[in-house]
Amino acid sequence: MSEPQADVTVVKSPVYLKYRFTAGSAPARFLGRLKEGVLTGQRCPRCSNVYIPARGSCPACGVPTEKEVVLSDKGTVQSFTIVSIPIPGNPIEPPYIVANIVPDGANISFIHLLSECVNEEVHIGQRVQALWKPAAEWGYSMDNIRYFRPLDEPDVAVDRIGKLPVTGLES
Amino acid sequence: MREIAVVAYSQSPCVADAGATNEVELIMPQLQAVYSQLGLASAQDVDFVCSGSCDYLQGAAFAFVAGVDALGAVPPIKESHVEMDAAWALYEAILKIRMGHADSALIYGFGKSSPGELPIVLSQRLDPYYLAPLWLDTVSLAALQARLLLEQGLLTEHDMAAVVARSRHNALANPLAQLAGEFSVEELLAEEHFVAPLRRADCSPVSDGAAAMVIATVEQARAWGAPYARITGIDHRIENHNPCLRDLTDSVSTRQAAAAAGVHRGPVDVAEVYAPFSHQEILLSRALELAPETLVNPGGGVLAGNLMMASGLARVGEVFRRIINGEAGRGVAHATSGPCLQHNLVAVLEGA
Amino acid sequence: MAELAAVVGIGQTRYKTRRTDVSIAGLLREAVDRALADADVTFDDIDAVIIGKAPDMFEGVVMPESYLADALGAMGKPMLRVHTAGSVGGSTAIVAASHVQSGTFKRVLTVTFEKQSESNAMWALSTPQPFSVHLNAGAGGYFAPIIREYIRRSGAPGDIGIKVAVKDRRHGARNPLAHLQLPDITEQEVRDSMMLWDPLRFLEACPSSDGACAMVIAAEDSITGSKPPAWIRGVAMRSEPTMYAGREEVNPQAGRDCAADVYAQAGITNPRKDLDCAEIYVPFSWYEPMWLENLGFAPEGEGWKLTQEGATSLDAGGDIPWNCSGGVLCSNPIGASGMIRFAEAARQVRGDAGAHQVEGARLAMGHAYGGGAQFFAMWIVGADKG
Amino acid sequence: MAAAELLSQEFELGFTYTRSTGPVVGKFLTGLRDGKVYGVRGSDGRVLVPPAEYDPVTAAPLTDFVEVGQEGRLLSWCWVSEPREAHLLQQPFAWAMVQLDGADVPMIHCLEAPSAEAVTTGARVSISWADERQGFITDIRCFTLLQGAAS
Repeated sequence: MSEPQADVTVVKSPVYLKYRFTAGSAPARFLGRLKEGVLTGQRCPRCSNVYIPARGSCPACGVPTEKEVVLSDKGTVQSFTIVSIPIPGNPIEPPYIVANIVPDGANISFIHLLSECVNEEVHIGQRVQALWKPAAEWGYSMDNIRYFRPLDEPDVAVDRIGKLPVTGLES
Repeated sequence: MREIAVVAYSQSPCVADAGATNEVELIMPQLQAVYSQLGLASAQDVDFVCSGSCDYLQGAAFAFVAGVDALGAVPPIKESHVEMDAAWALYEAILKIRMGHADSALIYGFGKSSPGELPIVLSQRLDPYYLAPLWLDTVSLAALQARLLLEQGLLTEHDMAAVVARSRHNALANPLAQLAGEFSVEELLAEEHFVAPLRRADCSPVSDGAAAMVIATVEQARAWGAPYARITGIDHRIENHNPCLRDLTDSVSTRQAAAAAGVHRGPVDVAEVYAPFSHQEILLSRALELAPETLVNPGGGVLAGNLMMASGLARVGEVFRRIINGEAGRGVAHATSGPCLQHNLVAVLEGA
Repeated sequence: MAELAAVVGIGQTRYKTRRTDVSIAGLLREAVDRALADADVTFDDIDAVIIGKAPDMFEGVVMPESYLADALGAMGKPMLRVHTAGSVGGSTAIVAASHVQSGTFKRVLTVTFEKQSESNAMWALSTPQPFSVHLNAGAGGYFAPIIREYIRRSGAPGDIGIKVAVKDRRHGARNPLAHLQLPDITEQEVRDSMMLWDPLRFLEACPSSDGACAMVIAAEDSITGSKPPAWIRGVAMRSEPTMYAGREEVNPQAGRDCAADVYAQAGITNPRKDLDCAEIYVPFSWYEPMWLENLGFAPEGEGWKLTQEGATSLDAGGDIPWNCSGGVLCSNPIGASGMIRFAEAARQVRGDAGAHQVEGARLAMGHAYGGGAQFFAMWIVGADKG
Repeated sequence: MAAAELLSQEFELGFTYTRSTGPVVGKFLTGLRDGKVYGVRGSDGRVLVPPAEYDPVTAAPLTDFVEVGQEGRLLSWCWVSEPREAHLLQQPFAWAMVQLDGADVPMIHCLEAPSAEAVTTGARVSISWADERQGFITDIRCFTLLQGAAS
């Protein structure tokens, strides 16, 4: 006779569901251009703001956005954090910088990695540019941009962040 | 209590796969449609917004958050969400109007079920210890119910096929339907069983889409000048979760909700019944005590297209349409939720 | 026009990392049974049940209110499931209240929960999806840059977050239900804890908890129980999109508008002066000074001064104690966290908050927010009908 | 503007959840592991299998456990001619509502049978235990038909 086993109090219950996800038409267009190494946004017909990545609507106005706008891969740091814990499923080693970056020509930031910099010297208003992976590795992913890195350009005043044209500081 | 009316309604076509259309892209056309029925510019022109959706349909947490991007919620709006069919969002909005915190409300529901295997996704709605780990799908559960009805002599497979034939026929006049056509009962009965005793045609299809509605106080409805239908009663009740602990040959909660909503206070010209399976339309019509002359699911019902999370709201919308078109004076809308008709909502609509 | 309603029963579980002694239903029942007993009612006295929780992926039960109907005594009654992201605990309370305030029901039960230990919070909040265009560095990764911008514009000293972390944990030590029990925590300990998302340290972030919170809300003519009712003096919700051009993320307009709405209902013109205490959703330390400004307790840019001078500390005898229960920084069963704020505000004005009672509290605020700080729910409860 | 490509990809949403059972579900699952089936007596005297944690009528907590039989009667069934990938049995099978001897309500599980024609309502069935039992509902592998014993 084996030892009497303890009562069951905890069970492992696998709940795995399979899905086939299809990107919406606006995100699909964005990703399609990203695969060509081009960052694009969409302009709201009502408020004229440019959104990246486009979701198909201007969230502020609630109207469809259809006009595609090519953006620069240069941008400005709107804010950032230095992260000391790994991202699940991402090989990057801590500490690394996650920044809210507004690309020139857009009016909204997205989150991406910032590297090739002294962590302590990163600051709001800093100019940065995308470092792309080799074109052969491009897919339908923001990972085509390995990370952003500092640009040797003057800082952007806080009240101008998110308002630069696609030509950046030169205009 | 304040008198509340449905003033605008729109529903997308029911499609098997909306493909490259995300939540926002599904919702926005329906919102634009109800705005245009009333001459509104955006959700800013109503006092409250409430939506219904389910994260698990497409497998993404917070799917409803993306829905807010369709609203134009700048400046911020009064907004809420139920993880239920949007018929319950309608219920929440009615309470908000009754308490005087709103005179009008926008309600919408959306579902993109095509990315997953819906009957299996919904198996995980069963209790997590005894039934969910068996992956008891919703079609099989309904089939167990159908056999109980059949073997107790409460209906026949012929009756079920007649429901399907009428749905397919009615859907011919419904441009939003997914399944329509002329079929004889004999043709339908000649089909093989899918999950016996159910045939595929006994089961509603899986559809992607969205629906939107605007309700308001009768005073506001008159101010907008659009035709409206008064909601003269609404109630919903839930039953035991475990289907084995319920009488599956009846729907007690539908009876309770119908009585409380005042269904029997007058003749019912039209009834929109949320019956995802043919036998359930018969069962629910009995629970609602519908008279033989009541027109049931004149647009084909959900057997012709089932927008999970929006079909309940759509039933209310369909009754509204019939009333403002002058086809009916008084109608009943029914919505269901949970395994095998666990939870049922009944609304009564009447002409202005 | 709204009918008068009051909280007449409150029940909470003990909050813990793992409640392995109960099922999901058992966890809810612990809070529900206590709320019913507190109100001196049984399920027979309840007209409707309103339940809320955050994403279903936490427990992997799709729309779990279906399964929970039996445990919540909802058979033959209306039952509604609310989900508004992190603010859900607050919005569930508001939706529950509307069942009574609309004149539709006399007495309702409301409950919110999360059993986060069934899965993993990091996973459940950001389940994988193909073609996602955003880098996902967790909730801290989302909120830390916003906090950094707050610090930049307010010029707040770097230790304000540390002070909040210590203050709320000391408060929590007065609350036997609180998850984290850290009565001896020091500023140095917080400073020395690991920097997770600069400027947020480990001890400046909320834990992940199992727990449930329930309330019984009744109409004026259906008050029960031996404790004083907490009269609901105002309710408000606001939503705005996660991202839009020019969005004020540090001081969201939805929060400001929501507060203005709820204050107007309760006749509050100066929240710091008119309110006796507040339970505010602060999952990361720096959100105390940020919300002090957003909610009008301090002028813009000066919220941190209230924290610094101890105005929000019960231990320091502050004039407007915030989160006397220990707040979200001590206990965070996500779906319930907002309702705990609402319930703790009610406990204060009922004079029933035990060791974390603010003496003589008559008017208190409960607050919850969610998503990208875009969904807000607030209520004001009072010892008086108003 | 170029027409958008259809970007479509499969993914799995899944987690192995850690479920604490509480005393009632735990009693039942412990019983299964030990080859026994427990029900619980409800407020109206009915024996409920599997045991409900809370009374289906009064919502009171239930604790009066009763061991029931491992054979029972088929109250309803349906025939799955094409099992879904998630189903436990990959050969055509029936879902069955079975009222075990000593129980007053049925329970649902799979029924293994050679064909739909072999299954009739009222048939006697028996639990077929899994080879390895761990305290999970799938410790009951399925039900099987008892020969020539329709009741």
